[in-house]
Amino acid sequence: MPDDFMQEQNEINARRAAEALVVDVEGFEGPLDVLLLLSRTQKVDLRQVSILALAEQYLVFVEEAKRLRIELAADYLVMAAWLAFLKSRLLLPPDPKDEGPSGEEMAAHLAFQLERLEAMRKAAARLMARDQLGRDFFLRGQAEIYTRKKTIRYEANLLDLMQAYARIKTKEDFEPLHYQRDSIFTMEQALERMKGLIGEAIEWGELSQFLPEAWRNDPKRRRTAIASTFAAALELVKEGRMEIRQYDNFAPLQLRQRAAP
Amino acid sequence: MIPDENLESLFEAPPMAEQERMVEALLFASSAPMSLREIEARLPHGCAPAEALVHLGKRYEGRGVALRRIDDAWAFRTAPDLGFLMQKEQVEHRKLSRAAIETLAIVAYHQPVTRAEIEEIRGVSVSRGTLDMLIELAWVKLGRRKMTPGRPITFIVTQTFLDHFGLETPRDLPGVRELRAAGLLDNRPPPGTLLPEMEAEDEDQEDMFE
Amino acid sequence: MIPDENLESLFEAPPMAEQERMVEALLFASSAPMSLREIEARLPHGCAPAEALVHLGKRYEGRGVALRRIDDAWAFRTAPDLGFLMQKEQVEHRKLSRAAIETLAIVAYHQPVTRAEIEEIRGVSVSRGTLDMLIELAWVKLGRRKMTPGRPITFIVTQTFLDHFGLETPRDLPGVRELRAAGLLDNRPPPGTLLPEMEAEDEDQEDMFE
Repeated sequence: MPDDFMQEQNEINARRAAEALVVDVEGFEGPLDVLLLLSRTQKVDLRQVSILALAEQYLVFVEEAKRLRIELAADYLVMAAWLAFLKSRLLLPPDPKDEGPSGEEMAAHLAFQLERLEAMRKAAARLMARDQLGRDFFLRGQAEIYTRKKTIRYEANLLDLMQAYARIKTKEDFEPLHYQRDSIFTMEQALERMKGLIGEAIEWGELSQFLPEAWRNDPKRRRTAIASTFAAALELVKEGRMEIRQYDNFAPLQLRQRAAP
Repeated sequence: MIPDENLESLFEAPPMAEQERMVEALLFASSAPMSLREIEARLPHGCAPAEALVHLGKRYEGRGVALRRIDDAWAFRTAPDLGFLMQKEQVEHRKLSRAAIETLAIVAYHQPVTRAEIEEIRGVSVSRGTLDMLIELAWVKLGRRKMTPGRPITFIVTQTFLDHFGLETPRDLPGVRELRAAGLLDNRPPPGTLLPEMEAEDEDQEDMFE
Repeated sequence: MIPDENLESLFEAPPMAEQERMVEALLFASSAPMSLREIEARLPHGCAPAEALVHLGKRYEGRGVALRRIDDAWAFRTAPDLGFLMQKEQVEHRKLSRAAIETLAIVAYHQPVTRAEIEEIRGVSVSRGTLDMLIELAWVKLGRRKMTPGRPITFIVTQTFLDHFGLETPRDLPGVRELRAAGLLDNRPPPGTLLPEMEAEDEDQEDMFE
């Protein structure tokens, strides 16, 4: 009987160990943290870690999480997609027409990120291990508070006085501020408009092309139209109905319909 | 023999120089003077704080800090002859709060004026503290009672007020029209601040002086 | 001759031994570190506190209380090896979360650092509460804005942080030299993104640690 019990216990332990990584997803501080832990299983210097092997391990981790129906945060999935892409780059011969960074460059950067995160973890631990004020060393317990002889002098001049009075006497001259709502293109209006337009936006088109005709020229009207159209576009991206891209800082934003999956 | 000696030394009190350091640190960090018994309770077993205190007292003789006995307890205190360094005379200039300057202006322009009248003009209630403070500054004083029901007290400005603001009489105060002509009204406050609810809040939260 | 000498001494700085006593008293009396300028402001005219501090530091070497430098300020603190005596003075430290500790370390080693850079290093977004809490502890404060698009705010560590961890300057952070030499404090952008502004800013960071 004890043997059976032991065996059972071993099986449980084995299963737990296998699931620990996945089940403990709550305890992870993001995908890099998972990668760092996975890299330890390779038992090599972080500088020599096999990024390809790591990418595979991570993809298994995500698959396993899916199988166990564990909801992974979006950034875990983004990392999985990126690693799958990296894996294909590392495995396939480089395409000479491709201008993007090579698989090796991308892998080297990931290795650097992991090494840097590991270094910061260690640095944090060393920092916290230092002697700390109030725990290992102490400040003067009975500071002799400086006796301050404080004389307060109040200041006000005639101008202050007159302006204060004028402020009171001219209250009726002021009107509360009202926004002039007529030159605001609301987010609701923009969303309504964009929903009508996305059907035609098969090719990439700049944000400015989506502005209503009447709102394109006057700078004030144009500004509000851009803001609400952009917000509406983000909403549609969130709903998975549009795609948005920007090539560089301050480059024009481009939008298009998202092809049905 | 050697293990025995080692064992004994585990229970031996630290050397006197070390005990002195310990008492020094303890008294420095303590938030109140410590009695001999309290010191002893904190030191390793077998220490002789009374002796350590004698050494410590000698070490601080003539320094900027002195070991002092207060009743039956001990503490560090800065040397009495250096007390002047710890003191600092400060003259703080403070601007009158908006509530105070407005109240003062109303008293000046409308005197003699009752509290109810001030409130009506400002559109918000006037806290007791505001008038008290102006009276304490000797810029406002009590005037005669008004011959209306309830015989409310009135407020007027003082000679000190006139001196401070360089006026001969309250009649020298310029009128609103002149203020506007002089361009003094162009500096309009942001419109939001004029909503009466906000001002009422203002007065509650604001300290007398800002 | 005698009256003359007396008159002169009225305007002469006190002798160095006396200045040392004065600085000793001032720093003993204050629980917060005092900058050289603050000390100077309290001393009589013509004093040289920097020199007095050197003498004072030597005098307290090996004592139960030590003179410590924190950035450009000075304070007396008990010797760390006597912490065990001070259980009563120990203050309950809120246990920091792993995220908070890591964020703190990143700010300390990479300062001035933006929120985006912290996130890039940790590979996870920084929750609002984390930085807020470090700021509330007065360990982290806002630095200058970065000269990159959007002019993001940067974070740096404070004097309180240095005081808490017994550091003279950020250069004294454990292992900072090795980390820098290994390139692990570099702000290396992902391949394919070239941000020349970021590189320029890096020089600032180097200044901090050089």
